[in-house]
Amino acid sequence: MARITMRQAITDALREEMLRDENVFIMGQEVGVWGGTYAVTRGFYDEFGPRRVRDTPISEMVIGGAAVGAAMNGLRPVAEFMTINFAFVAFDAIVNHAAKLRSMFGGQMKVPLVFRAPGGGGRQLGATHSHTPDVIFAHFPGLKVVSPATPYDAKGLLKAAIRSDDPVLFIEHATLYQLRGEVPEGEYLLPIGKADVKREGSDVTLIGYAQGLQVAMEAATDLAKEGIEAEVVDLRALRPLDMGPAVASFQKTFKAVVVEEGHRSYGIGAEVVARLQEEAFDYMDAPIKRVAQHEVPLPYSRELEQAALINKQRVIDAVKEIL
Amino acid sequence: MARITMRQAITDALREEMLRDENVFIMGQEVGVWGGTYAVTRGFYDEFGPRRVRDTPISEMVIGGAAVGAAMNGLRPVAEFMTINFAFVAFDAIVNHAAKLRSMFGGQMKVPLVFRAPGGGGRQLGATHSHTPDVIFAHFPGLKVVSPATPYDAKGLLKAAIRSDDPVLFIEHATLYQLRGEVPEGEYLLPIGKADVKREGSDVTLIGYAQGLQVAMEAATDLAKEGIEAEVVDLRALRPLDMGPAVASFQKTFKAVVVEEGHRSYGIGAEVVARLQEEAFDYMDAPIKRVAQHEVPLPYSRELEQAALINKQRVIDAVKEIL
Amino acid sequence: MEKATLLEWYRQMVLIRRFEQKCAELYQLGKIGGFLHLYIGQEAIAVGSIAARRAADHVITAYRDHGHALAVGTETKYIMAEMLGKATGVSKGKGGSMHLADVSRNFWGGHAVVGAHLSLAVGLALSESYRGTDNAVLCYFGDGATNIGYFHESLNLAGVWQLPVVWICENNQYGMGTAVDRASAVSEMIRKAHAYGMEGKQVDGMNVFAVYEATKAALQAVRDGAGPQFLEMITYRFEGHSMGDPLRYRTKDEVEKWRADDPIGILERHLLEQGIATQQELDQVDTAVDAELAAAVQFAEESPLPALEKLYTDIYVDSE
Amino acid sequence: MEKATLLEWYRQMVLIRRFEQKCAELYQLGKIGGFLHLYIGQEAIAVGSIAARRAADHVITAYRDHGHALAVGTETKYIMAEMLGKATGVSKGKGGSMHLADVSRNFWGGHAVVGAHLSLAVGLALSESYRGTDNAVLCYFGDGATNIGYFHESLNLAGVWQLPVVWICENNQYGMGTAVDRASAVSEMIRKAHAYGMEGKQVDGMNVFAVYEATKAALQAVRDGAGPQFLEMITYRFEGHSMGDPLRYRTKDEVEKWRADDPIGILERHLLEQGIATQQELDQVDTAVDAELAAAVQFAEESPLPALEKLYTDIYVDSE
Ligand SMILES: Cc1ncc(C[n+]2csc(CCOP(=O)(O)OP(=O)(O)O)c2C)c(N)n1
Ligand SMILES: Cc1ncc(C[n+]2csc(CCOP(=O)(O)OP(=O)(O)O)c2C)c(N)n1
Ligand SMILES: [Mg+2]
Ligand SMILES: [Mg+2]
Repeated sequence: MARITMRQAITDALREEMLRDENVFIMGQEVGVWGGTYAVTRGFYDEFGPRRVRDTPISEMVIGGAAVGAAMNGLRPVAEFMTINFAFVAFDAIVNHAAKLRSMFGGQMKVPLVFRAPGGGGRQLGATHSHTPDVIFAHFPGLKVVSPATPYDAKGLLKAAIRSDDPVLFIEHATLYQLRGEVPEGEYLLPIGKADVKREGSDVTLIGYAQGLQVAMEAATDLAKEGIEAEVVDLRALRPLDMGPAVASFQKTFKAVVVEEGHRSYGIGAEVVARLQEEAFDYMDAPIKRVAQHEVPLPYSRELEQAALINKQRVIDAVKEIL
Repeated sequence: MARITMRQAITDALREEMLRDENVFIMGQEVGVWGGTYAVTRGFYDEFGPRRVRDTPISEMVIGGAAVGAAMNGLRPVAEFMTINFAFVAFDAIVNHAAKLRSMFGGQMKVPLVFRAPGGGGRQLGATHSHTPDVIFAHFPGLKVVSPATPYDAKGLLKAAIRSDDPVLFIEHATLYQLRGEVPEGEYLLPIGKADVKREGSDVTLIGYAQGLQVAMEAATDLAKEGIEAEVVDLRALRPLDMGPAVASFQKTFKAVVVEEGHRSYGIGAEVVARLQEEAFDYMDAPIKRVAQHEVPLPYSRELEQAALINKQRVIDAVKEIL
Repeated sequence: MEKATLLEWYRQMVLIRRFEQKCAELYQLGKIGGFLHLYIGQEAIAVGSIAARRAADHVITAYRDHGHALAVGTETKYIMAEMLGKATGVSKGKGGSMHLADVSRNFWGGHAVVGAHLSLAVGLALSESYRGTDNAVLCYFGDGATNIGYFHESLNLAGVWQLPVVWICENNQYGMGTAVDRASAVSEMIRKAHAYGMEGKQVDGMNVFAVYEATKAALQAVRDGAGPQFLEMITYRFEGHSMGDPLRYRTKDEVEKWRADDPIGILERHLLEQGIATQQELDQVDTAVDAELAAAVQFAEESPLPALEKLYTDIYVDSE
Repeated sequence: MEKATLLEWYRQMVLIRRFEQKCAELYQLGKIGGFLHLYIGQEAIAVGSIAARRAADHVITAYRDHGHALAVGTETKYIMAEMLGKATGVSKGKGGSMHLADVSRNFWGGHAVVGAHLSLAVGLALSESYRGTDNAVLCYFGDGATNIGYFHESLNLAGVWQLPVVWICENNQYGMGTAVDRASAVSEMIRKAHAYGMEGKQVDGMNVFAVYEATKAALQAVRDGAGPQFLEMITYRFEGHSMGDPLRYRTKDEVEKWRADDPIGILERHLLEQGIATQQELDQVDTAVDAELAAAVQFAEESPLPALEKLYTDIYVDSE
C-alpha cells in the first residue's frame, strides 16, 4: 500500500469520481486556474476543462444555492468553500436549503451534493478565519457531516459522499493535509455514519475525530509508555453519529475522554457525553472528560493560539484525572 | 403588580431604554411603519421618528454588520431579525463580526448592541422558517445569548442587554408573546448569565429555558398532582451559561431532565448533561434525560409538527423513566 | 393567439383569483395555518409568462406561489390538499402554502427565505447549460427580494456563466409594508439588471398579453445564446402582504387606483370588446372554475392527515 | 500642493513599499505567520485618498491593510510588532497582518472576511449621520469583493439612507487568481455603482494626484449632502495575492507592463521633472524610511509576546 498525504487522498477521490461519473463537477473559488487554494485540485482544470471545473466569484451564497439547484436537477456538484469560515456566509443555503428541501417538498427531489470545506485553527489566521465550527452544522437534520482523520478514511468517505443521494458537508482539517497514511490501490468506499476503532486498549476510551483524533492518538502513544492502554475511537461522521464503538469501548474501560478541536461549550463532546451516560450509565466510573478549545476567539500570535488549542498533554492530563 | 404579556414587557423595555438613552435606536424590517411584524414596536415610529426607528430593506447581512459598525462608534443599536431563521443569512455578521472584533483588535473597540430575533416552531411555517437554533449561536465566545421564559425576565433582561457593553443575541420565542405574567411598575434590571429557580421541589430537577421552561412548568404542575415535586430551573441565558442553580438542585434531587425546543443532537441539553456529570458526578442516580425536538425538519401539517415538538407529556414520561 | 388559448388564460386567472379567495376563507376558519400570501392582482404574470414556456423549462418562485403552481397545471385538488396539510398534498402536507412544488411539471417551489431561490435557479440553469440543452428557467421574485445578497450573487453568476435564466421581478410596489423607494436605492428594478450586463425590460404586469410577449421574447433570447434576461413586471397586490397585515402603509385611494387595472378585468374586456368570446362563454368558465374549486376543497377536506410515522420519511434518501 | 505635502506623500509611499518588502523577508524567516498580503503597486491609493480625509473621517479596509494603517499615521513600530504577534502590536498580537486597527486614528481595521467590512462601514456612516456630524467614511475593498452579497446590501442601504460613505474600489484586476471578467458580469466596477444611484468615477490608481483629487471631491460631495460616492481606482498588485501564490493566472508580460506604471516612480518623476524636489532630497527620505523601518523591526523583535493570561482578556467588556 502506498503512503500518501491526506491532500493526495482527497485529490484522488475527486478525480476518480469525476472520471467515473460525468454528472460530477467541481465549483468554488480558485478551484480551477489556481489549482485549489490548498492545491487539492491542481491539474484538474487542464484535465477536465472549465465546464467541469468551475471557478466562481467570491459569492458563497450562490455557490451554496447553485449547488443545491444543480443537484435537484440531477447533477452531482462538489462545491468548495475555500474555508469553512466562509461557509458562514452560505449558512442559509447549507442548513436551510440543502438540508431541508427534500423533506419540505415531501420527497419530490433529492439533493445529491457535497460541500467541501477546509477548517480548523492553528495557522495564525485570527479569530474570524480559524473556526472549527463542525458542531453547528451537525446540529441540523437533513445534512450529513463527515470529517476524516486519515488519508484512508478521507478517500473512502469522500467517494461515498459524492455517491450519496443526500447533501454531505465534508470538513477537511487544513493542518491534516500533509498527514501521510496508507491507502490501497484499488477503489473502495467507506460507509458514512460508521465510527471506527483506531487503536485498541482497555484502560480508557478516547473519542475524537479529525484533528482531535490525531491528538488523541498521540496521547495514546505517550500513555502506552506509561503502561496506560487507551482505546481510541474515531467518530468519522458527526451526523449520522454512530455511537456504537464508543459505547462498546466505554463498557469495557468505564472511563472516557472526548477530544475535539472546537470550543467545549455546546461542542461535539457534549453530545458524546450525553449519549454515553444515556446508553451506558451503569458503566460510568468517573466523569467523562472533554478536551476542547478554550472559549476564546482564536488569537493571531502563535504562542497564544497554541495555548488555546488542544494538545496531547491536555488529553494525558484529563486521562490521569479520571484513572 | 400588573399582569402583562411578554410582548408588552419587551415593548416596555425597548421604550424605556430609548427614552433613557439617545444612543439607543432600533433597526430592522418592518419595525417602523408596520409597527413590528409581531407588533412589538407598534407606535414607536410615531413616537421616536424615522431617525431612531429605522425600517430596513430585506438585507440581513447589512442589518447585522451595520449594527456592529454603529456600535463600534458609540451607538447602541437594537437590530431586529424578523425571525431567527433569517439570522442565518447574517450568520457571519453575528458570530464573526459582532462576537469577534473586540478581541481580534486587542480590545480597541466595544460592540454594545442587541440583536433581537423571534424564534421557534409550532406555527406551521415549514422547515426553513421554524428553527429553534439557539445552541448554534451560544457556541461562539464573544456573544452573549439570552432567551427569556417570562414577561418579568424578558423585561429585565432586555434592558440589561441594551445596557451591556457586549453584543447580545436576544431570542424571543414567538409563541410566548401572548404569555402573561407579573411585572412590577418601576425600573429593574436582571443580570445576564444568572439562572433562576422558577419552582421549588425535591424529587427531580427540570432544566429549561424559554418555551422549554414553560413546558417544564406545565409538566411540574401535573407531576405535583401525582405527588412528584419537581424543581424547575430556568437557564435564562445560554452564554454565559450559569449552571449553579441546576447543579445545586441536582445535588438535592439526584435526577434531572433537560427540556428544550430545539433538536436533541448537539443541543442545549447535551451541554447541560455534560456539565452536570462534570460538576455533580457523585450525585448521579440515573441517566439525565433530554426532552427535545425530533430530529426532523419541521413539517407544515399541524399534527405532524406538534408530534415533532416537545410537550408536557414527554417531560412527564421522561421523569417517570428515571424516578 | 387562438381563442382557446385566450380562454384558457382567462380560466387560469379566474381560477387563481377564486382559489385565493377560498384560501382566505379557509384561513379564517383555521383550516389553513402558517402564513398565507395571496396572489390577487398579480394573476396575469404567472399565467402570461408560464404560457410562454415549454414544458421542459423550469419554474421557481417565492412563498407567494399559488398562482405559479396553478399556472404550471398542477391539479387544483392537490394544491388545496397541501394548503390543508393533508397527505395527498403536492408536498405531502409537509410544505404548506409557501412550499408548493410539482417537480413532475418542472415546478421547483415555493421558497420562503427571501431571495434564496434565486440561487437555486442559478443551479437549475447551470444543470441545463452543463448538459447542453436549450431549456431555460423562469425565476420569479418580488421587488423587496432585489435588496438581499442572494439576488446580487445569483444575477452576477448567471451573467458570468451566461446561464439560461429569465429573471422575472414582480414589482408590486411593496415588500411587506415597505415601499420600493424606502428599501431600494433605485426605483426602477431594471437599473439593477444593468449591473449584471442585462438590458432589462419593464412590462405592464396587469396585461397578460404584454407579459406573454415579453416572456416569449426573453425565452427566445436565452435560447439564442444572448445570456440571462431580466423582466420587471409592474404590478400590485390587491390584498395585504399576508393574512393579518395591518395595512398601515398604503392608502385606500392608492389601492382603488390599482384595482381599476384588474388584470382579469383587462383580459375580460379585451375578449368581449374584440368579440373573441361572449359573456356567456366567460360565465361558463367561471362556473367550471367554481365547480373545480368546490371539488378540490372537498377532496382536501376528505383527505387523510399525514400519518405520524411520516415524520421521519423523505429526509434522507440513503436511509430509505 | 505644498512641497512638504508632496514629500510626505512620497515618504509614505516609500515607507509602505519598504515595509512590505521587509514583511516578505520576515515571512520567509517564519517570523510573520498566517496570511500575508502585500500592497506593493497600490500605494498611491491609500496615501492619496487618506491624505484627503479629515482626522475625524473614518477609514476601514480589507486584509490587504498595511498601506492604510501606515497612511493613517499609526507608528510603524506598533504595526510591525503586530505583524510579529507581539504584545506591543496595535491589536496586542491578537489580530496579525490582516487585522491591524488603530481606533485612536479612526482606523477601524483590517477585515479578512471578504465584503463584511462594507457593512461595518455602513454602520460607521450611520453613526455619524445619526449624530448629525459631517464626518465621512472611506471604505476600501477589492474588485473581487464587489461580487459578494455584503457589497450589494451595503451599497444599497447606504443609498437608501443617504449615508456619508465614499466607497473606494481598488480594482487591481484580480481577486486571488480570478480576473475581473471571470468573476463579474460587468468589467467596469462603476457600472455596479449605478445600481445604487451613484454615478461613480474611474480614477488612475497609480497616480497619487488623481487619487487625492478624486477623493477630495467625493468627500466634499458627501459632506454637501449628495449621498454616498463611488470611486473605482484602476491599479495592479505587483506581487502575488499572498505569500505562496503560484501565479499561474497572469503573464510576466502583463506584470511588466503594469510595473512600468509604478506609482512611486510616477510621483518621483513628477517631483524631479517639475523641479519640486531634488534627487538628494528624495534619497534623504529613503534613508529616513530605512532607519524608521530598522528601528521598527528592532522594537518588534525585542517586544514581549502576549502573556498567556491574555487569552481571556478583551473578549467581553462586562466581565472585566
Ligand atoms: C431572508 C428573509 N428576510 C425576511 C423575510 C420576511 N419576509 C417575508 S416576505 C417579505 C417581503 C418580500 O417582499 P417582495 O420580495 O417584494 O415580495 P412580495 O411579498 O411583494 O411578493 C419579507 C420581508 C424572509 N422571508 N426572508
Ligand atoms: C467571504 C470570503 N470568501 C473568500 C475569501 C478568501 N479570499 C481572501 S482574499 C480573496 C480575493 C479578494 O479579491 P479582491 O476583493 O479583488 O481583493 P484583492 O486581494 O485583490 O486586494 C479571497 C477569495 C474570504 N476571505 N472571504
Ligand atoms: Mg413586493
Ligand atoms: Mg483584486
